[in-house]
Amino acid sequence: MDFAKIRKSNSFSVSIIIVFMVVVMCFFKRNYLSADNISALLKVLAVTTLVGVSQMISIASGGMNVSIGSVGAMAAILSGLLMQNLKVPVLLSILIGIGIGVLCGIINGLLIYRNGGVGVASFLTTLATNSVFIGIIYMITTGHGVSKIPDAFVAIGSSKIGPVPTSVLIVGVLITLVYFMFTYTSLGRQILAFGANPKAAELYGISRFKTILSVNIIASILAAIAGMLVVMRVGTAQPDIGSDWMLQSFAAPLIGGTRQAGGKVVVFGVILGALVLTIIENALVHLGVDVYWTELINGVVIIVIMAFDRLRSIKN
Amino acid sequence: MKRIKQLLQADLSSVIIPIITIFGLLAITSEGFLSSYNMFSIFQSVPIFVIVGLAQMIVLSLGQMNLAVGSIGVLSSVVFGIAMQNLGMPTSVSILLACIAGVLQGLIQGVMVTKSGINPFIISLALLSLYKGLALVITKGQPFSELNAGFSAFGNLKIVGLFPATIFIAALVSGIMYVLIRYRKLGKRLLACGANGVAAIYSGVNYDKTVIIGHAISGGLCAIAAILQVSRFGSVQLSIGDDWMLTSFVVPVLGGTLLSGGKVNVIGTFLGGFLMVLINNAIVLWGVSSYATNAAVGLILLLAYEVDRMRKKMMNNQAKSAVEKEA
Amino acid sequence: VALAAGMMAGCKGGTDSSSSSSQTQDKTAYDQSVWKDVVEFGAVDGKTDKDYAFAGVFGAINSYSDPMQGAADIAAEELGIKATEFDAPKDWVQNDQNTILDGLIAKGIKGIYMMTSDPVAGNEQISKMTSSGVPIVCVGGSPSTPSKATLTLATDVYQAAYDGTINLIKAMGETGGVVGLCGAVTDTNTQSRMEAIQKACAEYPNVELIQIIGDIDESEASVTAIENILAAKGDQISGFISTCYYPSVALAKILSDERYSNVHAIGCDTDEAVLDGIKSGALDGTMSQNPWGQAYLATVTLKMLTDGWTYKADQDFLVDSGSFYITKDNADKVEQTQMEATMEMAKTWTDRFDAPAK
Amino acid sequence: MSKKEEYILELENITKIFPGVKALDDVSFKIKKGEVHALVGENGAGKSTLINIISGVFGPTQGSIKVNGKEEKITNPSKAFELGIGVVHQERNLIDTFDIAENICFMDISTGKNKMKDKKAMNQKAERAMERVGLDLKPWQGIEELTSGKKQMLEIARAMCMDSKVLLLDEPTASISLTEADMLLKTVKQLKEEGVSIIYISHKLEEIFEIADSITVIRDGKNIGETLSASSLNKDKLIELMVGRKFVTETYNNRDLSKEPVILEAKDISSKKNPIPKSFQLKKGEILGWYGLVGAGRTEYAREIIGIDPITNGSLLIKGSEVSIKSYEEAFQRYKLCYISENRKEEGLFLQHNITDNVGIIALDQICTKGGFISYRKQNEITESYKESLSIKAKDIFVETASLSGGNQQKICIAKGLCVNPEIMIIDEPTVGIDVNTKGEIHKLIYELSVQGISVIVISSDMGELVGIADRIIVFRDNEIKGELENSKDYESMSTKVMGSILL
Ligand SMILES: Nc1ncnc2c1ncn2[C@@H]1O[C@H](COP(=O)(O)OP(=O)(O)OP(=O)(O)O)[C@@H](O)[C@H]1O
Ligand SMILES: Nc1ncnc2c1ncn2[C@@H]1O[C@H](COP(=O)(O)OP(=O)(O)OP(=O)(O)O)[C@@H](O)[C@H]1O
Ligand SMILES: [Mg+2]
Ligand SMILES: [Mg+2]
Repeated sequence: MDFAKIRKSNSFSVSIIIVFMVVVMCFFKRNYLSADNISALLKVLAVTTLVGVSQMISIASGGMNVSIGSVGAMAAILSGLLMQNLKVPVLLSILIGIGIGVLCGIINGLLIYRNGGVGVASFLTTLATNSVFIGIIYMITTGHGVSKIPDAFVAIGSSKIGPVPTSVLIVGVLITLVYFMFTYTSLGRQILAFGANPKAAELYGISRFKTILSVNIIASILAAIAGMLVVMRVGTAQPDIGSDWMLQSFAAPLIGGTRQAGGKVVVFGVILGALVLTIIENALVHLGVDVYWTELINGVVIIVIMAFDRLRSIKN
Repeated sequence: MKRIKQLLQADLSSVIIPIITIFGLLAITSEGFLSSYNMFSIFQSVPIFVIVGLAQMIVLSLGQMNLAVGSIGVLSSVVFGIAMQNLGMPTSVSILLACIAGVLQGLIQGVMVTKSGINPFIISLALLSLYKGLALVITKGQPFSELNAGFSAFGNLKIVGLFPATIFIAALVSGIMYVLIRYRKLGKRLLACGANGVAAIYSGVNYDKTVIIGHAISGGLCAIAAILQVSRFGSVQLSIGDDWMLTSFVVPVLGGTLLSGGKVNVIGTFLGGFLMVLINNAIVLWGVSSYATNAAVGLILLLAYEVDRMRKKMMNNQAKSAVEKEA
Repeated sequence: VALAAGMMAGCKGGTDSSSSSSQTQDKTAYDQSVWKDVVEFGAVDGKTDKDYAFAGVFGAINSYSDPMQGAADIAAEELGIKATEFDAPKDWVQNDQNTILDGLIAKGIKGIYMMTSDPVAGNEQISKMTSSGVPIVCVGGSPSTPSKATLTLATDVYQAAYDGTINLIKAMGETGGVVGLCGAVTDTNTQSRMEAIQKACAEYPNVELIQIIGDIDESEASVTAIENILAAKGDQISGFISTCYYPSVALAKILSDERYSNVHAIGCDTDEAVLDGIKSGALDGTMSQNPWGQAYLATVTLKMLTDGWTYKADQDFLVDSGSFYITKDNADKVEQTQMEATMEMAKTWTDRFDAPAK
Repeated sequence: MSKKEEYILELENITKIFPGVKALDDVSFKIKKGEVHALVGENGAGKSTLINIISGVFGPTQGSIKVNGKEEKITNPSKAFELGIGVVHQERNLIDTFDIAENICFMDISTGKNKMKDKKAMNQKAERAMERVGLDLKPWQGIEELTSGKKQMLEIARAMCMDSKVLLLDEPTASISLTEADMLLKTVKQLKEEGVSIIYISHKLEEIFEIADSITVIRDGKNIGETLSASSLNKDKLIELMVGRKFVTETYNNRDLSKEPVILEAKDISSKKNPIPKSFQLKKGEILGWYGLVGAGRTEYAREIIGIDPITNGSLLIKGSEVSIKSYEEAFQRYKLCYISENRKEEGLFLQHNITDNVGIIALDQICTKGGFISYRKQNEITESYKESLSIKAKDIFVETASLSGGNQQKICIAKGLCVNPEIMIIDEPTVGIDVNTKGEIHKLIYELSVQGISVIVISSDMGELVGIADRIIVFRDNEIKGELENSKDYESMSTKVMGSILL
C-alpha cells in the first residue's frame, strides 16, 4: 500500500486522534481497555456506525435525511409490538422491521422526488416525514415502551460470536456491503455521480427517480436495522429510540471524511467518526466528569479534533 | 375568479392561504378561538417563533445552517441573568449585554466557518454543545428568577387587551430585517454569497466578512428571542432554546425561504411563525390528541410544499398559455 | 397493515377516554363516595355544566401520568360533572405546554390540574391562567414558589429522592458505592434530586457517592451510561439510585444479568418494565408516588373551587400525596396502595378549605 | 432502399414552449446518414433547446421525432442513448469527484452495463477514447484541476466512446484552443467517414464551412427556409440569414498611445502556483490582448493581478505607485480594477437570481441612494439599458438567469463588468459562445470603453478577435510571456508572428 497516500488521508489523522485519546484514557484509568469496557464501547459503536452509514448514503447522493431516528424507532416499535402482542416469531419480526424500513424509505423517496430531488428538498421533506413518523409512533404507543420483547430477540444483542459481539458483526457485514456497493457496483457509482453533479448525471442517463428511491430505501433499511439493534441492546422498545441520532448521524460520516456536498464517501471512515463520538461519551463517564461539564467538553473535543485534522491537511 | 387566481400565484400564497383557511375553519368550528384570551395567547407565542425563524433565515440565506440557535439563546440569557440578578445592572444594560453576547457567539461561529476550513456543519454542531455547556458550567443549572419585575411584566403585557407587547418587538425586528435584506447593500451581499460564493467574490463582495456578519446577526437575533422568552417566563431558564432547532427551520421554510441559499422571504418568515402557532392552536382546539401534534405539523409542512408546487405549476401553465395566445 | 392497525388503536384510545359518559343525573356513585353531603353534586346554583369542564395537563408524555385521567374521571363521576380531558406535550417543553393550556382554556375548560413542564418557567403561565379566572391545581411536582396555583398535590421531589437513596443504602447494608442516575440537568427538580442523593450518601460513613450521571432520561443514553459506569467502576459500585424513568427501565434490564446480582438498585415510577424488574430481582424496589390520588383529589378540588370553596390561608401550598416504597412484596398492588392512601386523605380533604358562604 | 430510409433522424414540426417564451416554433429538418449537419443561429435562437429535445432532456410541446424512419418518443436521456444518439451539451457536465476514466466511460456506469466495475478495462477504453481526441492524460487522474479546455475535450471523448450513430455537438469548440479544435474537426470528419451523422452547433462560421455538408438556420425559434447545402452558401450570406439583415464588420483603427501614461505595470510577478516571473505594461485607454493556447496561464496570471492568488514575488504598480492587493474586493473597490471571469456558471452568475439582481450586486454603489438604500428603480434602469445595448434575449429583466441561453448568460457577465465604470478591466474570453452579431457589439463596447480612457486587457484564444480590437498583443505559452507585438490589424501577418513567438 502507498503509505504516503495513507498519511495524507483524513482517516489517518482521525486515527491518530483516536489512538491519542485511548492512550490518555489508559494513562488515567488502568482498566480502560478492560474487556467489559471494550464490549460496552463496541455495542454503542455498532449502532452509531450504522446510523452514520445510513446518513452517509444520503449525503453521498447530495441529500440529507433527518428522519433516520424516527424510521429506526418505527421499525423497533412495530416489530416489538408484533412480537409482544401477536407473538410473531423473532425472525419474521426482524424481516417485517426491515420491511418497515423499506416502506419508510419508499415514502421518503417518493416525496423527496416529488419535491425536487436534491439537498434542500430532501432536508425539508424528511423534516416533515420525521414529524409524521414520530406522531404515528406516539399515537401507536401513547408514549409507552414495548417491554416484553422475547429473549431470543434480545439475545442477539448480548450474544457474541467468538470474542466479537453479534451486533458488531452484523454492522461489520453491512458496512462492508455498503463499501462494495460504492466501490464496485453501478448503483453505488450512480449515487455518487448524482451526488456530485445531479444535472450532469441526469443528462447522461442516470434516473433521478431510481437514484433517489434506492438511496432512501437503503438508508432507511439501515436505519431500521439500527433501531432493532437498539432494542436488542436496551431490552425494550421505547418510542424515544433515535431521538438523538440526528446530530451523530451527520457527525460520524463528516468527521470520517465524507464530503458534505455529496459525491465522495469514505465508508470505513464512518467507523472512525463514530468511534470518536463513542469514546468521548465513554470517557466522560470514566473520568467521572461533573454533569455540568459534559456538554462543554463534548463541544471542545470535537472542535479540537477537526482543527487537528485541518492542520494536518494544510501541512500536506 | 381572476382575483383568486392572482392571489394563488403571489409568492406568499403558500403561507397566506393556509393561514386564511385554518383561521376561517377555526373561527367557524371553535367558539373559543376568537376569544380575546386565545387571540392574546396566539400573538404571545408568535414573537419567539418569528425571531428564531429569522435567526435561522439569515444563515440560510448564506446557504449554511445554524444548529446552535438554541444554545446561543441560552448562553445569551445567562449573560442577561448574571447582569441583572448578580450584578444588579439596569434592564437596558442587561439586554444590551445579552445581545452583545449573542452577536459575539454568532461572530465566533462565522469566523470559524470562514477562516478555519473546518466543515461548517461540524462547527455548528460543536458550538451547539459548547455554548450550552458553557451556560451549564457557569450556572450549575440554576435558573435566575430574581429579575426586574417591570421586565417580567413586559413579557405578559397586554396592549388594547389583545396584543402582547412582544409582538410589536417581533414586528419591529422583522421590519428591520426586511429593510436590511431588501434595501441595504449588506442584504444583497448576503444573498449573493448564499447563491454563489465564488461569483460573489468575483462581484467584489468580501465573502468572509459577509458570512461573518450574517452569523453575527443571527446570533444577535437568537439573543433577542431569548430575552423575549425570558420576559415571558419571568426567569432565565437553562432549557430555553432546547426546542428551537426544528422551529427555526420550519418557520422560514414555510415562509418561502430557499434552503440552498440565495433566496429569503422576511414577511413570509413572519407569517410562517404565525402559521405554526395557528396549527398548534388548531390541534388543541380541535381536540386532536397531542400525540398527533407531530404528525399534524409534518403533514402541514408536506402540504405547504404541495401548495407551493401547485402554485408554480399554475404560474408556468399560465405563462405558457399566454405565449400560445400571443402566437 | 400493522401500521394502520396501530393507528386505529391509537385513535381509539384517544376517543374512548374523551367521550366517556357524562351522565349528570346518576347519583349512585355520589351516594357511595366520601363526598356525599360534603361537596355538592353537580352544578351549584347559577352555574351550568359548562363551568365544570376540567382538564389535566401533564409536563410531558410520561408513564407516570397513566392513572391520572382514569382517577379524574372517577372523581368527576362521583361529583356529577363532565368527564375530564387529558393532554401533555411530547417533551418537557414549557412553550409547548403553554400552547396546550391556552388552547384548552380557549376551548372552554374552566379548571386545570397540571404539572408544569418546567417548574420555574411554568409559573408565569399559571399566573396568566389564574388571572383569567381558571383555577389551577398542581400535581406531580411543585412549581417553584410563590405560585398562583391554589395548591400542589405531590411528593416532594427532594424527599422522594432522599428516601429512595436511604432505601438503597439500607438494601446495600449501609456500605459501598452509590451511583445516581438523573434526568435533564437544566431542570430544577433534577437539581434538588441530585442534592438529596448527595445528602443521603453523606449521612452514612461507609457509603460513598461515586458519581451522579445526568441528562440521560433517554432509552439509549441511559443504557450506554450504565454500561459505561459498570465497565469503569464496576468493582466499586454496590447500588444505583435512579430518579427518572428511562434509567430505571435500563437498570431493570441490565442488572438482571447474573454478574450483577450483588448490585442493588432503586428505580422510580411504576412502569410495567420497572415492576417486572422488581419481580425478577434486578431492582430492589422503586419509589412510587401517587398519581392516581393526585388527579383524583385535584379534580375534587377544582370542583370545590368552582363551587366557591377557598383554600385556607394557613394550609401548606405543598400537600404531600404520599410516596410508597414498592418492593417484591407489594409490586402487584401498586394502584390499590395508591387508592387506599388517597381515600385516607379524602376523609379530611375538605378541612383544608373554607366552605362557600351560603 | 426507399428514399425515406435514407434519413437517420427526422424532426417534424417541433415546438417548445417554456413559461414566458416560445423557444422553438414549428422547426423541421432531416439528417442523412453520415452527414455533418450544422445548426446556426443567434444566441437564444433555440439551438440548444433542439439538442435537448433530441437527447431526451425534455419533451417537445408539439411535434415528433423519427429515428431511422420510425417515430420515437424520447422521454429521457437513456432512451436517446439506446437509440444511438450521443451528445455533448453546451455546458460542462462532468462529475468532479470521478477520475478521468470514469467520466469518459460514464455511460457504462449510468446504464449499469458492467455490473461490477472493471477498472482495467475502463482505463483502457478511456485511453483509447482520449487518444482519438488527442488528449494526453492519465485515466486515473482526477479532473478537478483540469482547465476548461481539457474538460471540454473529455466530454467529447465521452461522447465518442458511446458508439453513437448520431452525435450532437453543441458548441464543442467554444472554449478550446485552435490546435484542439483542429483535432476535434479531424475526428468529426473521421466519424463522418465511419457513417456517423453529426449535428454540429457553433458560432465559429469558419468551422461550419470546413466540415458541414448541410446547414439549417434558426432564427427566433423558427427555421429559416429549408436546409441548405453548405456549398451553396458563403459566410456573408449565412450571417444575413441568421441575423435577418446585412451584417457589417467594423474595423477599429490603430491609435497612437505613445503619449498615454502607463496605468498598470507588473514587474516580474510570480506566485507559488506559477513561479515564472512575468512583466507587462498597460497604458491608459489601451486594449491589450493576451493570446495563448488553452492552459497557457493567462487566467492564472490575471488572478494574481487582481489579488485572488497571492503574489509571492515581484511588484505591481498602479498609476506609478506600488500597491499590494490582498483581495479582489480591494482591487475592485479601491483600484477600480475589474475582472470578468471566463467561467460564467461558477464564477460569474447567480443562476437562481434574476437578471437585474445579477447586475445589481456588482453595481451596489451606483444603485444606492445617498442614505445607502438600494433603489430598485435605478437598478432596473441600468439593467434595461444593457439588455438593450447587448441585445440580451429574455422576456424581461426579471427572469432567472438559469433559464437563459448560454450566449445570453455570457452577455450578462459582460454587462456586469461594464456597469461598474472601472479604470482597468480584464475580460477573460469575452465572446465565448457569442454569436457573430453580438460579438461585433461587444467589440464595439470594448472599443468605446477604451476611447473613454478605460484600459482593457482582453484574454482570448481567438486570434481574429484580438487582431480586430487589440492595440498590442502579448503571447503566453506554458505560463510564460513569450512575446509582445504591436497589432498591425492584419490577420495573416499577425498570426504568423504570433505563431512564431509561441514556437520560440
Ligand atoms: N429551462 C428553460 N426555461 C425557460 N426558458 C428557457 C429554458 N431553456 C431555454 N430557454 C429559453 O429558450 C430560448 C432558446 O434557448 P437556447 O438555449 O436553445 O438558445 P441557443 O440557440 O442555444 O443560444 P446560444 O447560442 O446562446 O447557446 C432562450 O430564449 C432561452 O431563454
Ligand atoms: N492538464 C493539466 N493538468 C493539470 N493542470 C493543468 C493542465 N493544463 C493546465 N493546467 C494548469 O492550468 C494552468 C493554466 O491555466 P489557465 O486557466 O490559467 O490558462 P489559460 O491560458 O487561461 O487557459 P484557458 O483558456 O483554459 O483559460 C497551467 O499553468 C497549469 O498549472
Ligand atoms: Mg445554446
Ligand atoms: Mg483562461
